[in-house]
Amino acid sequence: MAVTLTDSILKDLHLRMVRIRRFEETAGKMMESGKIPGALHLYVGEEAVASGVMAHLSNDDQITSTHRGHGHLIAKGGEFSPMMAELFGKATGYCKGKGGSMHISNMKLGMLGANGIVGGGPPIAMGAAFSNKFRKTKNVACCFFGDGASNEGSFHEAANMAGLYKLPVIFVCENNGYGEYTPQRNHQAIVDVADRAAGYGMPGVIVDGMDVVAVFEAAGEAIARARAGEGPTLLECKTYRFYDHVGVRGMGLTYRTDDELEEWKKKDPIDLFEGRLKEQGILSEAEIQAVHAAVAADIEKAIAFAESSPFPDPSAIEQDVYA
Amino acid sequence: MAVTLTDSILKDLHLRMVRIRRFEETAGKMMESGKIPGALHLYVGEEAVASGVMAHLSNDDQITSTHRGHGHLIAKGGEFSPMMAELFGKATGYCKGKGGSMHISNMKLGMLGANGIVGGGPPIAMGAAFSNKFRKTKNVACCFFGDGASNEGSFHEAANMAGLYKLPVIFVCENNGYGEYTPQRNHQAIVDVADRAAGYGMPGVIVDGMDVVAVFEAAGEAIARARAGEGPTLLECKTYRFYDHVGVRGMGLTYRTDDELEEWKKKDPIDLFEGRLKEQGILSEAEIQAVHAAVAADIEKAIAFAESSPFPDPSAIEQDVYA
Amino acid sequence: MAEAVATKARTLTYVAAINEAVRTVLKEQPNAFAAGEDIGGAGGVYGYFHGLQAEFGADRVYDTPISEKGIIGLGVGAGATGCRPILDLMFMDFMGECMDEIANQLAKMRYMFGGAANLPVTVLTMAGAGASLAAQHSQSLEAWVCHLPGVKICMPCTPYDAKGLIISAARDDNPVFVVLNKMSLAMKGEVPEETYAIPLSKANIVRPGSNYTIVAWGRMVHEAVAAANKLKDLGVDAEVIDPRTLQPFDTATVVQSVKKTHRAMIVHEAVRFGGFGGEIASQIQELAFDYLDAPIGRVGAPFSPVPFSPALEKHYVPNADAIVAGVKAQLGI
Amino acid sequence: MAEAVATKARTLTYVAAINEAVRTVLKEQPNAFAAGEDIGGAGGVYGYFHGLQAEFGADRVYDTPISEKGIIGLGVGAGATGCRPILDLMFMDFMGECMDEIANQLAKMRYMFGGAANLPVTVLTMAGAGASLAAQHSQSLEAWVCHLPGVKICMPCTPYDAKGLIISAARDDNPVFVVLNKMSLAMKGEVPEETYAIPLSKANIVRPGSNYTIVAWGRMVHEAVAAANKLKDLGVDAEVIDPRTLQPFDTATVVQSVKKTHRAMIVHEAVRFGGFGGEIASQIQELAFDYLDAPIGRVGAPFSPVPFSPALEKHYVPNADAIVAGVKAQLGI
Ligand SMILES: Cc1ncc(C[n+]2csc(CCOP(=O)(O)OP(=O)(O)O)c2C)c(N)n1
Ligand SMILES: Cc1ncc(C[n+]2csc(CCOP(=O)(O)OP(=O)(O)O)c2C)c(N)n1
Ligand SMILES: [Mg+2]
Ligand SMILES: [Mg+2]
Repeated sequence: MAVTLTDSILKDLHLRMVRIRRFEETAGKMMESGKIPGALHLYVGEEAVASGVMAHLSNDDQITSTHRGHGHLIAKGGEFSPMMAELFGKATGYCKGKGGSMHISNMKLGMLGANGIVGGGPPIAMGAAFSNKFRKTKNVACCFFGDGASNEGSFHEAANMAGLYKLPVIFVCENNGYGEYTPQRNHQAIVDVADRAAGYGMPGVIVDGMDVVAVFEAAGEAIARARAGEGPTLLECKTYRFYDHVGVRGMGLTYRTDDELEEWKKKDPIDLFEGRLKEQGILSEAEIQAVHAAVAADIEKAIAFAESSPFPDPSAIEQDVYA
Repeated sequence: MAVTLTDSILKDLHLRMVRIRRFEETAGKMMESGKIPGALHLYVGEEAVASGVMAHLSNDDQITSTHRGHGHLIAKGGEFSPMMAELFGKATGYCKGKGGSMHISNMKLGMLGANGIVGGGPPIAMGAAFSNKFRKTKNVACCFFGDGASNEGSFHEAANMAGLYKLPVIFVCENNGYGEYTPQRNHQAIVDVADRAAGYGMPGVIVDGMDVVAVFEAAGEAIARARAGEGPTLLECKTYRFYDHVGVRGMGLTYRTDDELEEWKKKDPIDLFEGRLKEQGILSEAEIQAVHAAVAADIEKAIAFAESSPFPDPSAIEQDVYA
Repeated sequence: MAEAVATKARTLTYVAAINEAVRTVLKEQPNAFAAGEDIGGAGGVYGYFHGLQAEFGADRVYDTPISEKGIIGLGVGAGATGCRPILDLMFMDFMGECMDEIANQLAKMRYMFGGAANLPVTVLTMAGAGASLAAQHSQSLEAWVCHLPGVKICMPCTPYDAKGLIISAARDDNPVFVVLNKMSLAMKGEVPEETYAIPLSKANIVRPGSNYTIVAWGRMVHEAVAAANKLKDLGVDAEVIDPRTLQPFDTATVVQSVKKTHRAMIVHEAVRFGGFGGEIASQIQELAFDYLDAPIGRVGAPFSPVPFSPALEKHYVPNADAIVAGVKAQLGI
Repeated sequence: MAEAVATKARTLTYVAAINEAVRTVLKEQPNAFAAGEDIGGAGGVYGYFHGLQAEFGADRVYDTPISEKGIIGLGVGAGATGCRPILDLMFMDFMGECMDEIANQLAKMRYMFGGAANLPVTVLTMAGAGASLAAQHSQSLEAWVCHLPGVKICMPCTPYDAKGLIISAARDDNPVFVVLNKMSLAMKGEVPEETYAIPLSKANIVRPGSNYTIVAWGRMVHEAVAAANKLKDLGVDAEVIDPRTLQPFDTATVVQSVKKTHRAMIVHEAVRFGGFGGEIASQIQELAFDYLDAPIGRVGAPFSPVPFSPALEKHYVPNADAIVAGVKAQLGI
């Protein structure tokens, strides 16, 4: 199952990551300037995971996401304007302003929602995979979840059922070493979440989550297995978040050291990948800058769109509760 | 950690098993004759597990049990009279008739209850073990649960926390191959529940659950580890229930074959162990019969006690809700 | 959605009616499937899925692991992506194991997504005390569900209602709880052979009456009718209303009745304190205040878990006598 | 258990009062410990455990994994065996993850065991909307808990009440839920330095009044007082009663008030339909029927999940204006 890494794939991976990074940096600023209410969990630092996985998926493949969900939606094809509008709480947002950051979603893109409940995603992804198998499609569902979420009972039940029914689902663990402010060693006695895979009769694979190509390749294999009817995989991506658990600067807690952060920043998935693209002559520095500029321009438009969009009318409150 | 298998230990193991078997056979008859209301889940066939584990425990060590809990309570020192009275729904029962078979318990014996919720026990046992460590006792908690229960999220969360805090708890999986009428292959993609241990950073041990000495030895090691502060163990005992999931004759379902049942009956833990005791000259056939007779006499007394005991007064309904 | 005329009625048990309803749904909806613990090979612990796996195949009727979060989650994920899951939760008490999937996912997904998701998920579950199954297998927890925007809930009390309400539930594009009563499983009643749907919005006036209104649901409907028959001699001609569906609740029918009768009693098997009866009583006094000749009474279970012993349980569960006593106390007769 | 006289009162925030209460309990009860997600190193996501791990050590204040079933189960097992756990459930919405441990184990163990087990377990959790945290982090689910025999529940609305109620909860030998409001965290108020306990059984008459009764709890108490002040001009002199504890509920104080005022409104932040307000309204009309001059009103949230957008949320959460409007509608003024 060796997908050839064509230039267009590599450029696509790059674009997905840049789109996430730029959107998140901007969202952080918008939050700090008071434009975005509520809680904002930024994906910066983890872009390679969403991008490497999503490059294999079509709109008919589903994903479930987490509280840290913008990156997943962007990588799945989410457009900036309705996303930014949603974060602003505007009527033009993907969820008409009813969901916000923690529930951002788009059913047409197969994005079954960010989720405010840690561990909320796995059972839903398992159910979507069940549906794919039941409806005899070749689609897969990918379930993103954190190291912290791997301690929720919901993950266990979903993984067991996925293994039992050999469902086309990939459990993508974004192990960034922390659940909120609690380091992994204080929330589980294991180092590799992938060690749990054997207990569900599925392969557990560990990959460098800062290396988008590594993620792309490992995800490709797992997804091909799933599409071929061979069942689920637990894919653990070792990664790191560059901003705080919530917001940008967080609560000023000392749960991790500056040194640790700096070490991980040296592995910035975008910097590393851009270095490689240049080295291999796939993109020049100027071309890379052009990508960034184009994305930045898109984001400007999205901000303008969100700013100028109306807030939902109070009459919307009791709408959309029932079909 | 080699405990010497003295004659008195062997006789003790035998007595525990016989007490369980006789009590359960009688309870089954009482149910069939309409004396015991509600649902009765018999432990017959699995006696070696409770007996082998409990022989290591004092009243200050705790256990949590399952819906199939009489065997655990008997092995933990439960007396027949208040047990039978409880099953009859009498005021003299261990729970004053409020719990019945599915909630039979005795706090003084460290028996924290049968549990009507599959997977109800593991978090409670983990909590009791936490308490032992917090209160700096050397006590352990043993958590009995089925193969079916190992698919509940509660097991996962409890096991993870036990591994994390290195709690003195043994997760004793009574793998009898079925959750109700569903064979293990239809409820999980693994053969050995012990495969889940690695995911919690604890050892997983598999033992022949029909061999009381094997259970005794394996449990002894795990318990010694726990008492020494080295943390939890997942101990999987391969066993089988001789009667139906609920009641004696069950619903006449064909979810398992007579052949399978007969094969397992050849491994009857009491027959096997009695053969061995005789072979080794520890108990003669006459002595064994005397044990059975004494236990049978005890049970007769318990039935008389239960029969002659009063039902609780309706005024008891709203008592015992709050301390 | 009008109720069918019962041209080909036969007598069926409640269990058989449930079974027929699920069979009907599996036949008429190719994307419907059933999933739950022991419902496939065994046909369910109380047999209401009997024969369905054999008839429709193991890819329409699934045995699941003992994983209630997984079961409801399966329904959410499959329901949002084109399937019409029928989930079995066995005992209503097990909602505790999956309240997150019920309350935070199933009930809210559509709303959180701005209306973009449909969740055509039916959940069957059994409530009720009376079988000596003790505190964890006997609860009536409809109050938890009624308070939850995004789901509907109905509680069929006869074989006829069971078939008609399950079919409606399964055709509805929203999550619907169908709460069955375990003491009614052997109950017999007329059930048309035809497919029919009972609307999830209309109360059923089970027994018309002129000067008293009893609102009761689930198994309590029968106790209420028995109470009404006993009350006749005391000059109380009670109208018994079964709301059938608690959410949406047919307030109009109840209020109209009370405006006629001037006195009312709400009866449920659930614990009285904090039960759904409070909502109904509250609505009635709000909407028919000037018509009331006496305070609205409520009959429900005492404030304790369900006791195991039959000697206690029989006094715990409300019955016709308790209703009669309640009415007498309320009216001072 | 009488309330202490506030001799050494200082001004504290609600967060600081919670913190002081937990500190007090950890000092006075050697077998008490605190456990919850991120409460140790980080002091809790809203800081009310700040400094406690440093002060008492990591063997008194525990960070747990993200495992709500595990956390409550830990409390059940430890509570039944000699410890006095103080558990943090962070957001009340997460009850969904552990309703089994709450409803089927914690609440029922004592009863099922015939009274042989004590469960001195305190659960702190945050409810309330208003912070744009959307549908899964904003709920007020006290109705689930009130309907559950075996647990107590209180909802402190000031720093003073927070300290006194938490101390009572932790001294109680029963499971007690202390439901905090996330919008009140920065609220300031007088709090005595001394240890004091507010009994878990007495309502607090927050504002005396003569011709109208408003029963409100949690953050709504403040909205009710604001409403009462506005209503003054309309000739409505409202008595505002904060039950403080919902289970046990101080019916006597409420009924006595209504017998004096003849009119009442129940206000809660939770969804109105199926909320605990129904229980109170129902009790009042039952016990003070002949004293009522108007139907008892209820103000609560609309029947939908909590929307994210501030533009919607501000109309979703009941406030003083909504209470005034409700009163005016009810009285036709
Ligand atoms: C059921 C539940 N418990 C707790 C929380 C609070 N919470 C939000 S994010 C988070 C940490 C999640 O950690 P992890 O799964 O590793 O994801 P990460 O934030 O690291 O991406 C916690 C505890 C929640 N939202 N839901
Ligand atoms: C939460 C919950 N789900 C389902 C049930 C119904 N139930 C009772 S026993 C049982 C099977 C348990 O299987 P296992 O754990 O293997 O124990 P065994 O009966 O084989 O001893 C089931 C599904 C229950 N009591 N609780
Ligand atoms: Mg993490
Ligand atoms: Mg089993």
